[in-house]
Amino acid sequence: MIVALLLLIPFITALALMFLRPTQQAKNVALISTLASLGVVLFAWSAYTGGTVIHYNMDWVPAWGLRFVMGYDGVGLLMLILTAVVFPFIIAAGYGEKLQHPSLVNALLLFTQTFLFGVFLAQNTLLFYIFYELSLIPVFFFLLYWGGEHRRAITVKFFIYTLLGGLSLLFGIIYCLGQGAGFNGDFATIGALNFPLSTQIWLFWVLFLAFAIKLPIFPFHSWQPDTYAMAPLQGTMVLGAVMLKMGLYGIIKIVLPIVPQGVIHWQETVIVLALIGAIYGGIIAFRQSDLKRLIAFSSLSHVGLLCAGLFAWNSYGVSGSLYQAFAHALLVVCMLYISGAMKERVGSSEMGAMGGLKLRTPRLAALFLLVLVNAVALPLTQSFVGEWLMFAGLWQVNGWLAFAAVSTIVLGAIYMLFAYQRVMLGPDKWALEMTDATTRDHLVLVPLIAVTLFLGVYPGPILDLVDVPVQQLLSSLSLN
Amino acid sequence: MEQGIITAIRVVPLEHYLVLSFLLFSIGVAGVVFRRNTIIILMCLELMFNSVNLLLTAFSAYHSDPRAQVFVFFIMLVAAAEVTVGLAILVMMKRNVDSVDVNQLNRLKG
Amino acid sequence: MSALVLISVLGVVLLYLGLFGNRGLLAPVGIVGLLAAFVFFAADWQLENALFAGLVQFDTYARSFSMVLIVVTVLLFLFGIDYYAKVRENVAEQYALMLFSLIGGLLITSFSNLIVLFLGIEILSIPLYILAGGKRDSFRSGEAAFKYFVQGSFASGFLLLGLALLYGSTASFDLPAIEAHAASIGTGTDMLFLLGLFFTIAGVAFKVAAVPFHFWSPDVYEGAPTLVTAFMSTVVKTAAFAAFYRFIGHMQLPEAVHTMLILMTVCTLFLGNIVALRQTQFKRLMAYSSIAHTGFLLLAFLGFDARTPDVLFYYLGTYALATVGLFIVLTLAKRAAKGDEHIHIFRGLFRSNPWLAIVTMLLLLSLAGIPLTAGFVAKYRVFVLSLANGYLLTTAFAVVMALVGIYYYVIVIREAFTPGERGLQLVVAPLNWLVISLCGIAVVALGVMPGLLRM
Amino acid sequence: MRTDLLAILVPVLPLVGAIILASLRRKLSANVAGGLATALIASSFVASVVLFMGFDASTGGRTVHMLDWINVGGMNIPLALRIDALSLTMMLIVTGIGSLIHLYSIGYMHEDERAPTFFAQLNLFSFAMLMLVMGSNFLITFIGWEGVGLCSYLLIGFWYKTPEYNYAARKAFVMNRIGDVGMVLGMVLLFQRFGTLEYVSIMDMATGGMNDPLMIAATLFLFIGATGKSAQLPLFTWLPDAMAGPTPVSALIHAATMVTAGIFLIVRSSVLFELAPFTKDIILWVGTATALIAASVGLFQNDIKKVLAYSTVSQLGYMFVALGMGAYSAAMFHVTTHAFFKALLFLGAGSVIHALGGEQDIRKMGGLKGRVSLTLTPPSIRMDGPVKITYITFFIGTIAISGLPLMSSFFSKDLIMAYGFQHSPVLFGLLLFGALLTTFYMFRLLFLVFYGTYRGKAHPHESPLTMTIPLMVLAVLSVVGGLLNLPHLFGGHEPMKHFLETAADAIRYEHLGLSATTEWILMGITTVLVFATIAMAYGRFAKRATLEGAEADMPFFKRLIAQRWRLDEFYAALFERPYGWISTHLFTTVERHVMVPVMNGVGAAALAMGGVVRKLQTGNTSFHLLAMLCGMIVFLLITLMSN
Repeated sequence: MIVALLLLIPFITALALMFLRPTQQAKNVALISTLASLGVVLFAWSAYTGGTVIHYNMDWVPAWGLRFVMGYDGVGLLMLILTAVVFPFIIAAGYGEKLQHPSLVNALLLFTQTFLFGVFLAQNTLLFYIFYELSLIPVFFFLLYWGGEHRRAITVKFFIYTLLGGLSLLFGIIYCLGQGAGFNGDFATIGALNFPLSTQIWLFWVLFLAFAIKLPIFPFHSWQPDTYAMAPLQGTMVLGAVMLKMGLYGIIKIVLPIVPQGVIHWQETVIVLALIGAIYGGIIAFRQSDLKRLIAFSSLSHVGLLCAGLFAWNSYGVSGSLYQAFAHALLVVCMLYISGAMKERVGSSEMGAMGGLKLRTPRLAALFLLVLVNAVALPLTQSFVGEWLMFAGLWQVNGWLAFAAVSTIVLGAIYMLFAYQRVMLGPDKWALEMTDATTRDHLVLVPLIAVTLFLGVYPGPILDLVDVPVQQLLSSLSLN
Repeated sequence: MEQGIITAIRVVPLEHYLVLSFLLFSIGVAGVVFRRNTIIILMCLELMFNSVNLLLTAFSAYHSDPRAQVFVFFIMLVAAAEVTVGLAILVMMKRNVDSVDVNQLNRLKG
Repeated sequence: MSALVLISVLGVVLLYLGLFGNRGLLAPVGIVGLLAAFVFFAADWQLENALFAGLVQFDTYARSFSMVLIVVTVLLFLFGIDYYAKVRENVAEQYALMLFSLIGGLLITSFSNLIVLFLGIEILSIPLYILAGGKRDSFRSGEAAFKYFVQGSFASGFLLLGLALLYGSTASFDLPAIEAHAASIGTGTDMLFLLGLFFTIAGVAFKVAAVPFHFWSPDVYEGAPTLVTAFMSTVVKTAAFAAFYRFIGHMQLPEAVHTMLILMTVCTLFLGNIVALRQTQFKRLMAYSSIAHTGFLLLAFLGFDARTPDVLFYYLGTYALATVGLFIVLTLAKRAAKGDEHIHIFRGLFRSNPWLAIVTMLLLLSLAGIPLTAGFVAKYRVFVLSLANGYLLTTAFAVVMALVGIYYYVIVIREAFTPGERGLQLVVAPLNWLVISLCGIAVVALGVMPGLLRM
Repeated sequence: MRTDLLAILVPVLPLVGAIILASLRRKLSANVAGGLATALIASSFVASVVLFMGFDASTGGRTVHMLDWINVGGMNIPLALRIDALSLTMMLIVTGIGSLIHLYSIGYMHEDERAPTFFAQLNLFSFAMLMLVMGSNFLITFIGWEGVGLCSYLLIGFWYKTPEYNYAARKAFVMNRIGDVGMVLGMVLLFQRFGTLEYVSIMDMATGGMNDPLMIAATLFLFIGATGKSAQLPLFTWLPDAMAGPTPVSALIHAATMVTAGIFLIVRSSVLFELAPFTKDIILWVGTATALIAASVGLFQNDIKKVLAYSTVSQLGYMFVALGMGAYSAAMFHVTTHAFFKALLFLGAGSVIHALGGEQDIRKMGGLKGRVSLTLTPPSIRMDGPVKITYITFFIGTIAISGLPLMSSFFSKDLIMAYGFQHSPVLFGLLLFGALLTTFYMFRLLFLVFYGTYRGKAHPHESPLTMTIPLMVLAVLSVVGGLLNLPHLFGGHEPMKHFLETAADAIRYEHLGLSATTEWILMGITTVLVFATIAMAYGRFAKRATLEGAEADMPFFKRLIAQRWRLDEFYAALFERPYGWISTHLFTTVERHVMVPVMNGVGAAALAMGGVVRKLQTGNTSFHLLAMLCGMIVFLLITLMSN
């Protein structure tokens, strides 16, 4: 029931928007729909008692190994919550954007949400893959049609690059399906696969590539900054807040179970790459003049940390990484929203065109500051909990890696504070007339900030959610 | 099929038929590939077909099995049909480029 | 039997209709006749009836492919009504020739004797030579016809040689006998047989436009009238593949031939996709993409096992559907663009005809093999097959090529959805709408419920 | 439990204040806001006092558990407070001096339109600082640790229109962050080692091997954190710049409380440091170096607040020296007295600046004390200076810091120096030298500001009561502060030491083994030299009407010192500029010319390949036939070969 609702609410709304084109009401409709799904997810959360909840388990085309299995466990639920929480705000952010064909925009966003739900609900590798690719399609059109300059080239580049990973994932999945060994593609039976190390060593990259690109981690990131900078605000939000979490989820659900030895074999390599990315992005972000590009690189930095934490592959690292994933989603939405709000007022997201705006928009400045506090992961904000856990996890792997990881807190402080200064502080250079934070701004930012702070002081709810599954995952794998 | 002919055919060892028809076939192929005059190309195609006919006949004689010869007739039929079509196309080509050079027609490429 | 006769007669009838100049009836009659034939096939579904003293064997395999061929032809006829609306003369002949060619197709999907294979291929081809030259006043059309003819007969020459050699080594034209012989050889070598096999395969490979026998297809596709191109890339391709598999499917091939097939697959995949990257003429693009798809189908050949025919059937069926739809869209766009075939003619389609653009997108995505379209399932099944039979690297290569393929389809989609620009206003006749939307819906439906299309 | 509730109230009250003020910052007037803020912090002072009264040292302390914070996969870190001698001491200092400074700020900030924001941040700071000192485990301390860092950032950059101030603020935060890396790693390491971060449990578990490398590493990491927060070498350059903030901020954050967090942290985990003598030595010498370098710089500063800033750094150096010698109580003692007199001095300076309408350059001051005449009948001191109270209190502060006999610093600093002598006479010498430098520049400051003739333009006026009352209170404290830990020599029995023992075991083992005579002698030497120094300073500066010229015509070494040993330039050249350069070029070069091109290159290569291969399709029939034939032959050969 829950599964059906989650898939149908956004999907049907999207179809309705596409056919009826209620230009005026589009945003409201979409907002209501997302809130509805949020309600459903929260209900699911309240009803969740642990373990894996399977709602559908049926053959699709048995002869061809296609199965339709849907449900969720703690991790999946976390991702569902994340998606459901973030989307209303993404829709709301649309109120500030003056995009043409609002009904189409929101329809596309809702399609994306549908497929994202699908990804996090799928309990079968192939089903996962299908939704994984599908979620790309609406985003592709969104970026193509409403993106900034060079959109045609960048969008295709982004699409193809992501699909490169996707196809390699497909290849890996099919390979596993071909192995028999009681593996019918379901996550439940994934443990049956027990490849020899030699296989795992190459199969790891075949499977991991997709997620490495999606996240992205260091050498595979070059699609990301341009795409983030070019994409329309909401598109960037979807990409940065939710879509890259698919990568994380996929690693946990597919890579770790299928090729555990492979993961151990490549663990340090991946962590090193991820941390290189974290530092690389952190350093580059410092001198970026475009707010959105800066956010892109900062996101690169954060994600590098996420990936490293995940591959620490112990309970602290993994749960920390998952928790941080949640934090990062909210953070990205907040930061992008602020960049959007700034663009609304200044007319561009170039920080050169800003400065001294605190004088004009003190409220907005205060909100920005609160977001910043979360971004640099000060204690009692959500990010700190995640980062602390990841540091603890990484240390168990290797002290130097932990050192590298921790050093990012300095980089983060450097670029965030510099950005804040360039936007808000200093003399009021331009003396632009502008309105302070509107009700909408408050409605979007305050709840998000409240959540981040609350979960920073009391992370229990989320941590409990992931704790058990992570323990099970690790124990089950350490057996292999 | 009359025994006499078969024996007559079988006087020559099969290999010879093979070689001969291969030669004929190769000549046909060479003609098709290297000549530029369409009419000659048509003739060379015929040559290819007929070399195969020869081969088939020989085989049928050695297998003492008439089906191959039936097939030969079919092939002749088909060849005839092809040539008709071919000539028609040739006429059209002549009309279009006023030449029977194969390589006159090369607007479609890449 | 009845179906074959019916269709042949139908052809003649159409010719007479053309003679007495009531062109309005042509397509309807043809469609009715074909549907009747379809019913005949559907009627005696299960039973295995051998025709012409066992030269032709209408088993499930043959019958399912035949039905697909007929359905696709019906779709093309439906499209033809609008397509030939302007044309004054020789319309009846065009329809009739398509029917005759179809018969050839039916024969080679069902042959169990190599003579029939040869005849079928010729019956399939000769009308096509004429059809390709259908536009008498068009230079390109003529060139296409010519090239197709020359290269086609050249290839059938080799086909014949192959058949002859096979006969020489097995003393029979009957498929079972030949398969038996192949089995009897086992690991040993029989030069004649090997050569025969090789040349026969070469001859058939020409029909499916596998590298290096592909040279005709881009030129012919581009030159021939669009409807004929559509016919070639759907009916002919399907029939040829059906024949191809029928020929080698149950034969225990010598290793050498296997190696050759792998080589052929790789080359086809590579050339088709790579060159398609650089195509700007839509029809030519489709030609190369069809070569690329040939590659994927050959990949399915490599792993012979029980699933292969079904996979081929699904792949070809869905491919045909998507292609027909796209060629119709192309025709409309081309008309609006005064005969231009450059992919720019799709620019801004979304602004001018949103729904058409969306269907086009679906069809292209299906060809590209994006999930929830039939194309994805088709590719997926091919990969499953080849991986299950252990062609790891070949499949990996194919996957990379699939990515390349996605690129050039996406480029077309990008044209259609390029923002800001209002494209040409396409006028879509109701019948065309019917066909296009049928294709679109089918492609998605078969992607969501792949079980629907199986033999 | 009442005490628990009280304990929780102590930090929560200022937090509430911060939230209220922040949200109503546009509604409230400066005075209301100030009043509210002061009331709240004062009430948590009262609460602390109550707790202190009700505290039974013999129990060693109690832990107040608020809620589970991070609890996952075997890691359980609660939000809990620790009430024991150490935290109580710090709480009293923080809330006590905090209240005074809040009160002072009412007067100091009453003209600033963003006063409510100021008080909100000041309250927030108090909350963070209290969390820091009250935390029951490292991570809670770290909450406060980062919190104070944030507030310090906000308050330094309070007047955000001036780019330099923002730069100073950022500098402070980033340098603290660099320290925090050490802090975090230290915590992670300790967690690895002990599986918990609770101070109590760790201190119990931490036993056994001296100089266990892991322990050395952990302590070093913590010390790095401390150097950041407490402005020690090499991370102290942010503190002088931090004077950009409003003076009360400098007094509270950058003199009395925040900068002592490092010392607090080390005393907190003193047991660990006892196990790592290696680290202690490092601390000792870093402290000494800092003390001397900072003091030397202080000699040539012309900004009244900068002088005080450097003196703060140098005093902190003394505290670290004490820590390095394991004289934890001495360190805490000096922390306390330093809090008194340094706050006093800063507030005094603030009052002066206020009096002169924002003038901070001592070259533009002088003669502020006016004429002082002494009458015997009736015995009284008559002064006609504009800023009497300020003068007197500042004077007291100066002699207090210089350690004139019976002043607070006389006890605290001499204690440290005594330990120093016990450690090695050389160290004593260095410390003594530092002390004399302190005396010299402090009196230089005093004389230049209040003596001689007035060199400025503005019309001085005494500050309002809200500002002067704190001055007087602090003045008293600075005088009597020594009593808190009166040594046996003077008939005391070091109450503070014995009180702190209950919280930090390590203190039990510290012992000053000098004979009474030695101590007397040391004191004697010190006192004599101090007076000599004062005389010297008097001779040089008291009568001055003008000052020595610019740095330019100084001898090299002198100039080097005057230019703060050129440390800022050094760091700028070594870190800041390269970092910017790297940041730019990573983007323009690596990202733009390697990463992206490589990605695009693959696609381009494919396209190029297509361009080549398509050449095969010449459209020339003969060629096609030939190609077909050749292809076929190739295939045939391959087939035959593989057969």
